[in-house]
Amino acid sequence: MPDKVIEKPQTPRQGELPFAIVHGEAISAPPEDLYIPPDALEVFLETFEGPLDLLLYLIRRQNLDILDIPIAEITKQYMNYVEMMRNINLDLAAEYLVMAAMLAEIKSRMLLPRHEEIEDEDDPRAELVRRLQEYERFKKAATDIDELPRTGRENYATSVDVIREDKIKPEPQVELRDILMAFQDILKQVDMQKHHEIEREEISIRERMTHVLSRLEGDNFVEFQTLFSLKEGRLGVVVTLMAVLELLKLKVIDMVQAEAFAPIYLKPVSGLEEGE
Amino acid sequence: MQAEKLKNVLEAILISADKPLAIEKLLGFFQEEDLVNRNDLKKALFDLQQSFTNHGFELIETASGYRFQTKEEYKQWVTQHWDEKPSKYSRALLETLALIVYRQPITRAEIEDIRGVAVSSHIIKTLQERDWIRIVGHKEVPGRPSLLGTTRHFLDYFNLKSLDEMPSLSEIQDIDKLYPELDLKMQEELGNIEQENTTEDKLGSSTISETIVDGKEQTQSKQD
Amino acid sequence: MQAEKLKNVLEAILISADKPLAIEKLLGFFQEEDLVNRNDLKKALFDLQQSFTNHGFELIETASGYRFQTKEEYKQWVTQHWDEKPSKYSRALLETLALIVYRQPITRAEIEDIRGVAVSSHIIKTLQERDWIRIVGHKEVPGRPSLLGTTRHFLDYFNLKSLDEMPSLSEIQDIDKLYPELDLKMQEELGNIEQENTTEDKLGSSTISETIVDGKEQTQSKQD
Repeated sequence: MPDKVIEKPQTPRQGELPFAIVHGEAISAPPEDLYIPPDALEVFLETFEGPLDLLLYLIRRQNLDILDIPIAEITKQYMNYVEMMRNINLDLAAEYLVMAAMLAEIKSRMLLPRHEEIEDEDDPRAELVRRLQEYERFKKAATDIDELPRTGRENYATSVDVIREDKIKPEPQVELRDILMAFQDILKQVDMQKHHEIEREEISIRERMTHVLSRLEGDNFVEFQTLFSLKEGRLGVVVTLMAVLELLKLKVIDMVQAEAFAPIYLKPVSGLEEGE
Repeated sequence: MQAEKLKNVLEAILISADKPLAIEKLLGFFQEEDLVNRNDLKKALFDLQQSFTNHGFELIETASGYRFQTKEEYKQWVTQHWDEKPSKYSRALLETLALIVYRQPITRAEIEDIRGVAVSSHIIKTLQERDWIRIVGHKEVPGRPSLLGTTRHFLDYFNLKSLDEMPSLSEIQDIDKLYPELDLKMQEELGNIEQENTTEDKLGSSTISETIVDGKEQTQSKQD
Repeated sequence: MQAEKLKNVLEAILISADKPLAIEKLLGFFQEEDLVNRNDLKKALFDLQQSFTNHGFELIETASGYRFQTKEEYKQWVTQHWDEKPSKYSRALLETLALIVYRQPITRAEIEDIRGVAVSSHIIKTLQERDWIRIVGHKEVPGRPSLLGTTRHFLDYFNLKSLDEMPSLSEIQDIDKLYPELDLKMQEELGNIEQENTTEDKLGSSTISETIVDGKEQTQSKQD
């Protein structure tokens, strides 16, 4: 594949020759070109839900009848898009290439002379038309569903104070292993995905991070040293230190020291305005 | 129980409920000595619905029962309780949902076939966690893929009593009409497809039948 | 705004509010073009209060503002909302909790990132109301999202002295060894959970009905 960025489709080289023959009619005018500024292209392409969607767009944009698609033209335009996507190294879903192959095949079959005497010759476009129509009706159905009034957008649940007898609403019981199993499931899912970052890590540091943060609640300066407790021994001190470092790395807390050897203070980065 | 009191008790129950309540459930709120039967309830619910027509909220009936909710015409004010805008769903999610609604029970592969692109796992997961869709069975083909269908909660969420109330699917135009010269065999096949489509589109009952539409075969029968 | 419409808008706002709203707050719901002033509001609120005297619920004024509440005289019926047996937490809630336990302090966006789906506000609210999680700080990125962590109450509930006592990740990888005696029972339950919520599990018949709750939203996963 050539590396150059195609900003405009190349003009057809056939010159005055018919551009395509569709239904026995020669079409000599090339289609309206489909210039799109390259930087807009990426955004633009993200709006397509796949090859069928792109094809529909091409057809609808030109007010073409879905039942009478000028295959040669549409194929050419489609290929231009696909080419552009490849040129800007867009992650091109394989489906787009499959469609390109299908279009090319239909096109070549349409260009073949028709044998009138062969009775059971299908219009090679029929299958494509069927798929486009089928897709389009669900595209429409999706819009319809989106327009249905729904809870939390058009209608809202009522919420009133309830005067009731003294009874406590029973809460669901959870056991520790429910949480473990849930976490195990997450790990499995993450495993199956790529390399999501759940590395092994000491949970105690995580917990200590929460502790340190609670100590800093209310926008107070807290002296660094007061976070450590000798009773916890060496391990405890290390865990606290690592928790503080981790919080600094996450930019959740700040460390302040007025001058060398002065006490070091910690504070939340810009205060907890809303708190809880 | 007097009709007037029954109406008030029902109001109090329904306005404080966090989910729609069906008549059966509502009956369970009453003791024997309340002397309330099904018909009393029905009548009271009907009266209640009538009495709230000119209010800021209304009593509606959805798939799982009766619930009070604010009226659509006041959404611009009500929505200001919350900082976040109501969630918007992607086209991919809505198209996937549409296929499950109108073509249930359907497998993921069948959805991909019609949409022409892969369906991401996170869309299926989101729909399941919203409790709009669920696995209703498995298709007896290699791999036994899950068959997906909608839930009652989906209907509640969209203010529907049953799937019948969904907007109907648009018609498919017939390619034959434009090209009468096309061969017979194709007409037959297209005819079949149409027939199948219309029967599916009715969505008669919400009971999911075991009939499985094999979209894949339809698609490929035309390949040569 | 016409008096009648204003009354309805106010009704809609107040019936969907989760806390009392003072006149000042209520004024904030209106735009300039709504042409609503303090006096209009007061009058409308007064009318509203009058109009609900014969209903199952009423509009009351508390120290912090106006609030609809169910009437005392109907409490014996209303209370029965809470007679239901406790339901189960959803898979989504447990996974969210697990991530907060093992990855704290963590933002909601980070949870969503790992799980691949949006975390509903309900879940966070439910966990906060149970006093198992709380906001421990804010992350200094645009939007200053809250960082979530577990509470002392969480440890108490699970009889832990500290989070150190939670099994480590490597132990989790081999959960069966941790609870060999639970093996059988757990597999059963795992099966159930998967059938309800997640993607692939064989679900021979589609008859499993289980009520899943995350907090307020109670949803039925069965279609009937």
